[in-house]
Amino acid sequence: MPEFYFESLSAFWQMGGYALFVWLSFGSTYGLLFGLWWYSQRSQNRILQDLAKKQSREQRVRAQQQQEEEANESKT
Amino acid sequence: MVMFKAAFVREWRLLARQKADWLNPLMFFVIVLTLFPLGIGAKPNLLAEIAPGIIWIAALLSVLLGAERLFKEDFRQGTLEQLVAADEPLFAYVLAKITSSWCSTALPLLFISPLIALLLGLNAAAWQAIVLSLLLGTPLLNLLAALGAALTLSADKGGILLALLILPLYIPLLIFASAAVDNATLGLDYSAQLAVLAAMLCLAAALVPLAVLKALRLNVG
Amino acid sequence: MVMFKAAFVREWRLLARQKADWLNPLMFFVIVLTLFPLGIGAKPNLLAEIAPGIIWIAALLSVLLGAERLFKEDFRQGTLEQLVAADEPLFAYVLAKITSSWCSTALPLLFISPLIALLLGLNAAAWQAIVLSLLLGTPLLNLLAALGAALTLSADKGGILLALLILPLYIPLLIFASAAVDNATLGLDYSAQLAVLAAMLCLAAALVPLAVLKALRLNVG
Amino acid sequence: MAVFLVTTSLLSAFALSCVRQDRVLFDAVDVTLAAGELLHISGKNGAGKSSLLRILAGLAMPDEGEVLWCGEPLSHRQPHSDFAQSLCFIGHLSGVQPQLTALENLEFWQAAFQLKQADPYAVLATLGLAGLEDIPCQMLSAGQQRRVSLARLWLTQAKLWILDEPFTALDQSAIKLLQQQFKQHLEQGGAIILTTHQAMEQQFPQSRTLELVYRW
Amino acid sequence: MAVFLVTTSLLSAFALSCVRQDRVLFDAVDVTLAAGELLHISGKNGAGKSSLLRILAGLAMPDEGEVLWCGEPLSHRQPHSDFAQSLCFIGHLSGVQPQLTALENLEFWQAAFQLKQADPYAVLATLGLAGLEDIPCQMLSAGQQRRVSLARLWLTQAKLWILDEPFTALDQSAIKLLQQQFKQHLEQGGAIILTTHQAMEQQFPQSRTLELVYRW
Amino acid sequence: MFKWLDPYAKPETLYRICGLWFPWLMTLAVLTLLLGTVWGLGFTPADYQQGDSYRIIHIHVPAAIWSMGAYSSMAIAAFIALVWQIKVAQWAVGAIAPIGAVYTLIALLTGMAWGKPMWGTWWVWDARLTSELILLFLYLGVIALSGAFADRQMGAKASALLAVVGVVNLPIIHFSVEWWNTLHQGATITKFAKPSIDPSMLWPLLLSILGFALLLAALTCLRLRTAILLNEQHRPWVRALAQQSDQKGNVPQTNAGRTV
Ligand code: HEM
Ligand SMILES: Nc1ncnc2c1ncn2[C@@H]1O[C@H](COP(=O)(O)OP(=O)(O)OP(=O)(O)O)[C@@H](O)[C@H]1O
Ligand SMILES: Nc1ncnc2c1ncn2[C@@H]1O[C@H](COP(=O)(O)OP(=O)(O)OP(=O)(O)O)[C@@H](O)[C@H]1O
Ligand SMILES: [Mg+2]
Ligand SMILES: [Mg+2]
Repeated sequence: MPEFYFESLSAFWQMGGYALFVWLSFGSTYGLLFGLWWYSQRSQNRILQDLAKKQSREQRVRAQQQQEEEANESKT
Repeated sequence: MVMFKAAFVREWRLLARQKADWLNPLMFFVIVLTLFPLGIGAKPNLLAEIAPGIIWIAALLSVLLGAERLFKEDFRQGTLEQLVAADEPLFAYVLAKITSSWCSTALPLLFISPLIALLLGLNAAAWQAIVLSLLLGTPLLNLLAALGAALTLSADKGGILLALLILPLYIPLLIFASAAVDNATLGLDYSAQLAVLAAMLCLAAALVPLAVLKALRLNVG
Repeated sequence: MVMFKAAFVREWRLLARQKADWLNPLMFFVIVLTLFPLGIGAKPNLLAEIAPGIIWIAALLSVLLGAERLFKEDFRQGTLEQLVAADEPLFAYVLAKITSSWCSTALPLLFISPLIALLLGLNAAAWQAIVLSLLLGTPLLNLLAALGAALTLSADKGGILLALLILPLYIPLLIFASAAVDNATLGLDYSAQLAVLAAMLCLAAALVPLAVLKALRLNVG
Repeated sequence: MAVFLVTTSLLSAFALSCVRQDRVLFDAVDVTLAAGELLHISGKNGAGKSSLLRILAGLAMPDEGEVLWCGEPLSHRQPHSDFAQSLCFIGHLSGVQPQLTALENLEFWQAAFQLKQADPYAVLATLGLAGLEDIPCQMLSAGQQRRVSLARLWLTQAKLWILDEPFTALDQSAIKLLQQQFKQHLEQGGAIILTTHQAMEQQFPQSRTLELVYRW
Repeated sequence: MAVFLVTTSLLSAFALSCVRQDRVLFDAVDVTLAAGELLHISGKNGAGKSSLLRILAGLAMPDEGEVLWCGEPLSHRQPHSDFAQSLCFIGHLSGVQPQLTALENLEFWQAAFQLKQADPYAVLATLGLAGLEDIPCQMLSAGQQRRVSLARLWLTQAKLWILDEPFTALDQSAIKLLQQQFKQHLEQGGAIILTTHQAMEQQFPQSRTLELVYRW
Repeated sequence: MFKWLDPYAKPETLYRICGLWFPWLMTLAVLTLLLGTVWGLGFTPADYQQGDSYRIIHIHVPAAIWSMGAYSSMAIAAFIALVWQIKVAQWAVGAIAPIGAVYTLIALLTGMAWGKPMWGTWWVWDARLTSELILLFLYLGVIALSGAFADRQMGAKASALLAVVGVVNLPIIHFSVEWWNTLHQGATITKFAKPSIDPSMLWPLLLSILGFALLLAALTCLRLRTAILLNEQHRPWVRALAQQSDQKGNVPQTNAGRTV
């Protein structure tokens, strides 16, 4: 079992003087990965909802068309 | 004013139709910049020396590539002739076109300028000069491009003729703008160059829209 | 073959319709070249150093500016869908388009190359290298531009998207061609680079027309 | 007497002639149009109908003659004149931006041509475009695009409509709808000038035909 | 039995369906067309007529179903097959290059579509374009441009014509002319598929109508 | 020959399979990545030359490797789509491209952050760096093209074609850049120092590489599911799915409903 390499937690944060670079890379990496996952997940969640909305719109249009046809028929 | 807003919103929508579209000018700019090290050689001091020229040439290109289409589509679809017939909205429409084309081609360059400075190895002072000169110079560039686009509207000759019309007008701008950045790299004062740029911009802003209007009327009639 | 000739004649007529049109790419090329000394500063040794890169970037630009219109008009007017429906003439049509666009944008550059060498202070050996590399490289450039134009045909996004697609593909060409000219300036042998250019050209000539065909069919369908 | 004529008519034109490519298309054409009138300009292909419409709309200048709006010559008019605001011109080209949706196109026209601020959804539904309001127009069929363009006629407050072949690409039901709209506009004191190669089914009370002869 | 059907008909299609923008335009449409037949596809704006024509012309793939030419499926066809050579397709767009003259356009089509090497002047004169042969087409009127495009029908040797609203912008005399040409083509054993919103005056002996219903 | 693959090319089946795999792949990916990161950051000794900055290797190298891996899998999908006209493969191109682009971006950013302490500059025009940058451009080109069309299917087809063309060009770009750099620049920068890696450093690196691969697979599944739904929305099975989600009350019922 490997051991914790740094003497202290603050030494760990300092990364032997390379804190900026190390944390910058790790931060941006996980930030980007998380963002990608979040974006993909969100679009996956939304799509079914959007489809449902679209279907209800379709029904509205159908209803209106029927109304119009009926109105036309009663005219003639 | 209502018309300006409506026309601006319309342009904006056209741009925003695909979400990733506003990224395109940025990417284009970065790619063009990478062409130079690849073509010329990657010696850092050489790169820094030619950087001002390169940036301004890349800016010119991204404006040029977009300019041809500025009024073309509206001309083809008949929107333009309807606007000319209605007369009043035309001026606001032209202003909105120019403004939005500046926002979409030149503004992104400002945002990406730190990255450019990094890639070409420029210091902070030079970066500042780049931002300032871009801010003053690119509107002028867009004005000239709009004029060229309006003049060549019904000629149907494509981008090359347009480029020929604009490039000579563009040369003074190039000289002063790159001199400003050059001076900044050397740590010299460059406010004189900026003042000249500002003066040219004011002149163009007053005259060019009217000329564009005239050119559009001519091409539709 | 008949079709190739007919399509070529058609392109040629379109070009010749405006008599000054074939001059435009030349003038564009010269103006872009003059922009560099103006933007960068006219130190002769600096200019000679960046000359190979600049020439190739200017060549790229003049091809790029013309590329967007390559198939657009025929797409808009419906000629292209009729050709796709007829199937057989399509290949000859694509070849004629690429050939004629090479003749109109790149061939003039060869004629003007002595002038370029003069402007940029290059010697005879470098001039020879420029001519040879243009001869081998520009057809490749036109092939790539045609591919980009065909891919973005119905996208209607203008030159910037097209440029984004072509530029990365263009980088190997830029590297080898400017290296050839570079070597020539230094008095070194550059046959290796020319051989690579020739190989790339062969590969592209075999594959790109097919890809263009596919892209056109896609965009019409 | 000429003055008297002018004051009663909305639009009038005297002795118009038009030369295109060194060919005289028409010569000494007079047009008068009063409120409530529909003028149908007919003629063969190439007779010069579209050219005449463009002259009447102030888009092109006649080679000879003069167009008067409420008695005032168009050529002398001030910028932003009354004429431009009283005109709704739709030519061969529909003016629909293909990448924008029907709604967005309408919104732009509302600002540009000072249309009524009515509910655009309702107008589009009248035209049978319900459910297609937010699809880029390039994805609509030819006739549907034409319908979008004509939606303007349901919103405009302009008195004079100049329409070049408005029925192209429309199906029979849309043509009927459009003619009803024409009738309503005429009843409200508007005036219409149009060209079409199709027979007009509807009877308009005050309709006249001006025949342009195709001349070589 | 299906085999029998296939062999007698020039073009046939089974169970075609087309989806545009996630909307089913039509579904399970069957088409058969024998030599000498005219098929008129009718329907409201946006019903899917043009989409169907593009599928039948091999320009688009149906989402389901199959188009057969002389019994052979189009999707499996070899490049440069018999089908493409037997087809003359003219869509909503006319295919006229506006900067070239009518003659130059015709010349290009003669090579591209293997038209007859007849005298182009004579054909253009038939279409009422005498004297306008060497003017750039952008300077012709809308109807004249359409005539130039249709001139192909006087020269083509293709058996199957697919025409999308060929009568747009044409005046009555040109429509009559065109219908005569249709008749002649049908008599010679050709076949025509077309759409139009205008009534067909001429009576064709073997004409059928396929009605597409506009579905939301 | 590939008949056994047919059922997997059926969108509905693939949708279900991706749905089954996704949770497992994702959990595994998160676990391996976490383990690899913690191990690499805290439990390995520092490099004797580079100090603690070398720890960036645990994300830089996996991202760089899989940025290329993603491109090859995308190109394979594109090839299948073009040759066999399989729609699912077409959609897979669009699903993988953004993941590949993000991996490439990560390789670039971490490389830059590593280069600053090691080479003293954020960026040099080195062969490897340049070709990675061009790879990013290729990805962005594919993404931009796929979004540039009003017709979604056309965008998918066009970007598949571009991906295939790009893969032909990728080796050419790679070698030309390599060659260009050695010509213009001598060995002014120390080439990538290749310390013979100590096993204690190797294991977390391998774990991270595995983690990035798993994540690539998991995200592809997720995005492919979305793409399938989007493109098959007129099919009965998707409509049924949408209605189910509707009944769950996810969607506010509005009569005006003019926003979709
Ligand atoms: C922006 C800067 C950088 C970029 C774009 C970049 C890109 C790459 C690429 C593409 C690989 C290839 C992986 C493979 O071939 O399998 C790689 C591997 C590697 N990089 Fe970087 N790199 C950058 C900076 C650095 C720096 C500064 C260092 C260290 C000083 C470094 C160390 C390594 C190591 C050790 C490998 C693995 C070597 C191997 O397996 O061949 N990189 N990098
Ligand atoms: N832009 C132009 N430049 C030069 N001449 C033109 C132009 N447009 C039309 N013409 C000429 O003017 C004549 C009349 O054209 P116009 O468009 O007015 O006809 P039209 O009556 O509208 O015909 P159509 O019924 O076909 O629309 C044409 O024969 C053509 O030769
Ligand atoms: N390029 C396209 N992309 C996506 N959808 C389209 C496209 N073209 C048409 N559609 C859709 O398909 C439907 C049918 O279009 P199509 O052009 O086939 O109609 P049409 O019957 O020819 O109508 P018209 O009589 O107006 O010509 C339209 O309602 C439209 O929504
Ligand atoms: Mg007309
Ligand atoms: Mg149609």
